[in-house]
Amino acid sequence: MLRIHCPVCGLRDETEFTYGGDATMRRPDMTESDPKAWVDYVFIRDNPRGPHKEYWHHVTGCRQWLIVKRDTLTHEISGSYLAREVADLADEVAA
Amino acid sequence: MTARRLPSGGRIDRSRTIRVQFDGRSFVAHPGDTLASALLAGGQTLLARSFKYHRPRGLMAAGVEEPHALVHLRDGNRHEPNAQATMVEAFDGLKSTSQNAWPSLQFDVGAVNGLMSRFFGAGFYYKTFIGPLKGTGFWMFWERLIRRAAGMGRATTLDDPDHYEKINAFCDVLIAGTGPAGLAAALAAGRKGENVILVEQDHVLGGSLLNEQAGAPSDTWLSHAEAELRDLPNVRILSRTTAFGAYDTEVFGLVERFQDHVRAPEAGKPRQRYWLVRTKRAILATGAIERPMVFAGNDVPGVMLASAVRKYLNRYAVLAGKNVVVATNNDSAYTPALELAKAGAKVVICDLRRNIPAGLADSVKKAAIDLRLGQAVLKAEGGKSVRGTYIVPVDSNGRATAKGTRVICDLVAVSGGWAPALHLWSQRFGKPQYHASLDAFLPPAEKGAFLCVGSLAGAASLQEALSQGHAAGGSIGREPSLSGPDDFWGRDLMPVTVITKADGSTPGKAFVDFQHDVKLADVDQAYLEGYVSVEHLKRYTTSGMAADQGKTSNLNALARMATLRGMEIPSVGTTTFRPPYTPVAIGAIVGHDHGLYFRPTRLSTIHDWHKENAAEMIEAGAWLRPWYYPAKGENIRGAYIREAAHVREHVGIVDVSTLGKIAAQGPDTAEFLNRMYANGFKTLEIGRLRYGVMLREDGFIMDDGATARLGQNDYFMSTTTANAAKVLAMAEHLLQTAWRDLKVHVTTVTDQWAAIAIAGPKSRDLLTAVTKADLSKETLPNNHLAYVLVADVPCRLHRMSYSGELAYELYIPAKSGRKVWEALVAAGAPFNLKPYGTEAMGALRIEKGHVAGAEIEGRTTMKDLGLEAFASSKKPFVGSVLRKRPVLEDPKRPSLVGLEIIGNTGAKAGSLLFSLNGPTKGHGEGWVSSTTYSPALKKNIALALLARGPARIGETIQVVDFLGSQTLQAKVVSHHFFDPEGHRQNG
Amino acid sequence: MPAHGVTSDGAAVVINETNLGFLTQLAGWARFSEVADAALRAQSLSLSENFRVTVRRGMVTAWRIAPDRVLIRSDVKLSLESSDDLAVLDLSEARVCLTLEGAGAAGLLSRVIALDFSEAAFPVGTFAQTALHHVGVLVDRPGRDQFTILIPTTWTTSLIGLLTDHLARAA
Amino acid sequence: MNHYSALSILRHGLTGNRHWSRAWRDPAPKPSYDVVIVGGGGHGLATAYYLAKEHGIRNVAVLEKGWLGGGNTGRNTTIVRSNYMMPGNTMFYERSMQLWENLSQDLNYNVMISQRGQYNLCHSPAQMDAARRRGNIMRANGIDAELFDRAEVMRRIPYLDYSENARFPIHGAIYQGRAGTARHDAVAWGYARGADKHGVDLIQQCEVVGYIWDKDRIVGVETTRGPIRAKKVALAVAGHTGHLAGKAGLRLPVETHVLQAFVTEPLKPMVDSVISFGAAHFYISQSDKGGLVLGGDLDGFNSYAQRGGLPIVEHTLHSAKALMPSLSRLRLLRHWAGVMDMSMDGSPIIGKMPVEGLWLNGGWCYGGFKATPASGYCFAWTIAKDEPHPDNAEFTLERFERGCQIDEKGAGPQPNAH
Repeated sequence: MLRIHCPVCGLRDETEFTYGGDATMRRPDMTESDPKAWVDYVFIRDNPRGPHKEYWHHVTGCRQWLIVKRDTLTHEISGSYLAREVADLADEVAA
Repeated sequence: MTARRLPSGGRIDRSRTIRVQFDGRSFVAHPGDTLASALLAGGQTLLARSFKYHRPRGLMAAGVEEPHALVHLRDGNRHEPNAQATMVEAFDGLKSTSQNAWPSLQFDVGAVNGLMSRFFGAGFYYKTFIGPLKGTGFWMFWERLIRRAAGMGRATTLDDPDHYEKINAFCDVLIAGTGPAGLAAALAAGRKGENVILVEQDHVLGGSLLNEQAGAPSDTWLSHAEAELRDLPNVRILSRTTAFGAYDTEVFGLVERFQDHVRAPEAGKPRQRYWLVRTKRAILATGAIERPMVFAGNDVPGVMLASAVRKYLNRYAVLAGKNVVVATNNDSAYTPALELAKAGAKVVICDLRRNIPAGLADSVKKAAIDLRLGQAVLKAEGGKSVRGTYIVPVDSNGRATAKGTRVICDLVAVSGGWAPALHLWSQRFGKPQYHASLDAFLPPAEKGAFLCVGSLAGAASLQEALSQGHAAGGSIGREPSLSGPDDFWGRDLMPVTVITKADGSTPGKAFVDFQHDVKLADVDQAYLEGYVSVEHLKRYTTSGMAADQGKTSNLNALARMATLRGMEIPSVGTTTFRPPYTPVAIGAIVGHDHGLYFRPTRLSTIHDWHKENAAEMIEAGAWLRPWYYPAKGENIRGAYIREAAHVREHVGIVDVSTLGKIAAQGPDTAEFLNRMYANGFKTLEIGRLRYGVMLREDGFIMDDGATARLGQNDYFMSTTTANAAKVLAMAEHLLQTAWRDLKVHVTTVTDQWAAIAIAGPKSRDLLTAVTKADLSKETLPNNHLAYVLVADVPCRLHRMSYSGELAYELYIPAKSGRKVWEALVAAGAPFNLKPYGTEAMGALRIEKGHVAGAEIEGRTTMKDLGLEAFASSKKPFVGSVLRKRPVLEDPKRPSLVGLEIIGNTGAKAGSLLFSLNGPTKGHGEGWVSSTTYSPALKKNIALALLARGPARIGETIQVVDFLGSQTLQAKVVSHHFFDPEGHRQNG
Repeated sequence: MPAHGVTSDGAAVVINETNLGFLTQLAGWARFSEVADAALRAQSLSLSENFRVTVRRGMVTAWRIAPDRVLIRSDVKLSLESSDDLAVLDLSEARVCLTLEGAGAAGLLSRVIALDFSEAAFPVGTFAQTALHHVGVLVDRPGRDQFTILIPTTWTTSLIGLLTDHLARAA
Repeated sequence: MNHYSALSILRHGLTGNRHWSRAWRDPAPKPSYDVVIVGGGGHGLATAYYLAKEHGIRNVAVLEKGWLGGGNTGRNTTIVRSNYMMPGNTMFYERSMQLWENLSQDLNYNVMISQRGQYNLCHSPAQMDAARRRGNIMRANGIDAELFDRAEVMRRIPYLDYSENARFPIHGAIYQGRAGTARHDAVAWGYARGADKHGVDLIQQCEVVGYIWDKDRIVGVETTRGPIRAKKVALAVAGHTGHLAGKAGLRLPVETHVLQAFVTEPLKPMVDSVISFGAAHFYISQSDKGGLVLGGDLDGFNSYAQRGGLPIVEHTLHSAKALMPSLSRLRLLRHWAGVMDMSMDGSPIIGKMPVEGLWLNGGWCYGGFKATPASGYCFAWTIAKDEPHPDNAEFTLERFERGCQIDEKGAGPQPNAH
């Protein structure tokens, strides 16, 4: 079981969260009309074996969406942030 | 084998006598005994029959590694198969029986398999029963017989009368094992003030120290250590508890056998407790398990691990045999040998090694033990009990170099070295390191938040184990000091455990995996056939896959394969260990979460009224909803038709509190809704409602519902019951990520509002009477809302219709839901008000052609469901681009139509549609999604998705239910069956 | 209600449903701290920087449940208006208030909630939003052996059932 | 090569089982092949077998980084069934079922197909309707299916919870009698032995680390045992598809997730068919050895660790006891995990990739084991003929941009929901 640090609530069991997938995918602008951009966003994943940035929703806690840095091979978690506070979702958490 | 209880000694309470039963025979025991020690003390040496060959088996071990002695425990609804006799504490009245034997343990017909064993080698099943003909019949015929012969214990199908609990626990350090290293660690960490959870699978603390003779110097230290730990408020000691699994982020699963050592749990006490422990770090002090040797007859009752013989002697005061052959390849068997001699047994030691430490040789000599160096047991003889051994001189590969001698004995005590119990470590981290000098896999002393100490880490002495533990705990206080026997197994071990004749074969069956009856010859055959990787070996021979998960077999199988391949053990590999360490009762993990509490139940605040008024309830996700309110003797069909007809004629109320409700607030809410829904929302005025359709990101329909604008910045969205959580989560996601530019907050208010739909031609009259408000068509047209008082409760009245009737939804502060419902019922009498359930609600919406979950099933588009008119072309919204993908625009896609069924029989939802004279094969041209008898039309009708549907109105098609053997014809019509112009709802 | 009982450790617990009074959520955006603080000051409270500490004065309690949200329980209805910077939402009907009291209260909660209820980890005067049998609840600890739980109204019967099932089995 | 039969067992038994020969050879890799299949699991081995047997393409190597059948082939819950309703799926899985039914004879290797039947329980009228639709599609396609009401289910499997205490009462079930279980390891070994017999080189301990390129065309693979050239490179590496496709510059509609499986201690026969709970993702069957085999949900997050967590252990066991209360006193013996390529619609991808020289078979979600024979059969066809077989024609990579997702559950583009 993962224990995930929620910046609002503290360290919590995975069971309080739902998983939201790859957080590096940038949602196209609402005005984007090219289907390719949307197909990419909705369906295509890098699916890395190793470091991964991903969304978790603290659904039975503060209901904030987090971006969590986790290794998909070791499950080690190296950071978590409020999605809303990350200025550029794709790049900011890279550090 | 002539085991007996010694007149004194041991760690049992001789002041009390209890009785345990095995196969109907009664045995005397004392508190402190296990079932195994009690049976051994009573001379019962035959305890089980093996899995495949039904060979007689007795005790090999005294702990979790016991592969043979699995029994049925208790009876009736507390019956339990596959209990390890070595792990069952004796209690008065304990009942146990043998398993996997017929007609009896003594005379088991299945033993005939043993005679055929040469044909039951590795891979036997893969090569036979293929059958002469095509198909699976031949194999399945044999499979029935094979299944009956396989399996071990018999399970009951009765419900478990006991209860279980889960406890969430948190600590700074979890220590597994209370041998010297674990205790030393706990003392240091406890003194430091850390929150410690100390876990011991036994009912007493001490681990290996308990195998010392009672009164040994370590007893004093043990009692002081325990006393100090029990005084520390920050140390929680869990005995009778097994740490069964180590999981990511330092989470451990423990099972405490809280009340398993008694006949039945005390009133109010759970049988077992499942502890889910989150710790900051873990100290593993789980010890080591002795390795057996592989020689012919190594499974005969009376062939035991030397450490087990010692444990029975010192802890339970049971002398397992009078004439003992000790077979070893290391120092550790000498202590039991000396103690056995002291207890009066005649002892022969055969040690594979040609040289042993001088100290050992001296003490053996003093004890008049017959020591034979460079020799090993080639064969143990006997059937239901060992009668003697054949001892041979061996070379450095364990092969006999000359003829040997026969030694009469009733006990063979074996030590083939030790395997550290690294299961927990391996579960978490995978592959351990092989140490050639110890012929063992060891975890590193430190990895991540895990420290390994004591025998697990290969500690060479009692003092080293204590020092390691003390250091791991934090080195607080004085380091404990104790001296133990100088008999470290790893000091001078000869890494050979397989004893064969000169030609490499064994004079009889030599077992590698005892519980699964895997023989040395099976490993050899697997090698011949190329199943040489450790995983192939394991799977092909089933070695290590029995209920003991290879605790005594893994290394010996691996060693043999390494020999055959001419490789070092680590090159052949090791299997990683999987949780649980020892089997755990399913009930323990489940705790209270079964039966009605399998999942929480969600109830409307009007629920009790429905129950009191005899409603049949139905599950809708987590909710229970009134399905129908049967009159006396009425079935569901009678009830829903009556209820639906009543709504069309008079007025009905239905509890719709389960609808998802979301408060959307903030200055940008209109823009937010505009993006969320396919419809335009910018123009929605305060006090108005609008139906909306919401898509998934991939352009398929996700949900629909009405949104009300309550104020300038204040909107009230409703969703379907099923999708409420999904819609809210998606809105939150978008608002917290891509749409952070929008000043909007969404909050669930599903629980803030109870909701009642009031439908039927008399609904306005009823509501006017109840609210005393002006609800005329002019003041409150369709899709408008008003604030009203019902029974002094301030409510919000939405005028909108799902049934197609003149209808309203009344939103009531939740806690007043029942009060308002009852007020409506009371005031409804003159209007002939009746409640209706979800079945009638479904009938009404089908008549009206509204889609619901059966149509919005995750694969349909707005076009498919005739909702295209709601999609705005003036703005982008979630899914607006992908919904236009080419295949989704194909006019041949199944689209929503109505069906009028010809004849008196209704169609079944899930029936397939075919052209009238076409073949009824393949996927059909569509399917029936929802059906009902329409009381309004006096017809059986249905909603369906039909290829090119709307273009086929007027066509007659076939409706086929293959499963129900029913073929009907239906006329394709518009799905707006009833009042398509909406006169009634707009009236 | 109230339900009296003991845990399987023998420690006593009393479960009771109490009057919630009024529950109001304030939510906002960039100016949330300022606007919410002002609104709270009108109730002689202030906005906590901290997501764990309960702010209580008299009959009014405030929990900072998210960076831009605060939940206020009060005995009288608050007179607050939504604006472009503040969204006010009445949730008085959406939660039921349960109290657990007694030496076994923390032990009972440990059986159903994945939180550390030791005083060090969950001090008196703090709160947490968490899951009780898969349902999101708010747990407040006004005293050592005293917990207040806000449960979404429609789950209440089921969750009380689960809690009392523990006590009944332990009886 | 030994032919397996009762007679051969007898003969070898009488001679001390000392003369068995290898089930397959252990050749060194050749410098080049017509087809290199990456991945020695069930799918890769079956592909090689059918390439050789059906298409006469025998100059084939299967490269396996570990040991044959060491991935999901050996980690699943062994269920075979063909109860799919979406066009594109239905006949594919039925082809698989038909291949299963004669597989032991075809391979001369008993893969222990046990057609003991599978129940999918329904817990609401809506689930019954959905089951009827599925069953009707099966029947209309010539596949066996029956729909049972509650009373019939109770008569057939009386040990489930039919009491007032059941949180989600059983309304009925859809049943496929031809469904059942197979011995998973034997499937890999049987195909391996069959492929080897036809001349395919099975090369273990050979990890592919990259591709050999000729301009923008793949002409071979770089491996830990040296470069191996191939006219066609075919990937069948469940769980690692994204990783290896990535090396070829492909991004896929796939996430890798971990799925656990569970087994109890061995018991005398108790559960005689496969039973799927409808109120939660849970299913149970009993192995021939006697262990009850349990399966549940994905752990739910991207993972390449073959290791699961306690939440799903709990979830699965909760479901087990909810469905069958008497399981309470039985003990869980072991739980383990495999990694799944979860595609965005729950259905697989089999076909030629946009990169020249590369074919791919992946995205099996949890459906991979039952698909093994048809997957190999159709993939071999696709590789041999450069065009898909009609049964895998829908499993394209392009279906996502075209809008024809094959979404058996209707769950949408959320891999952990399939």
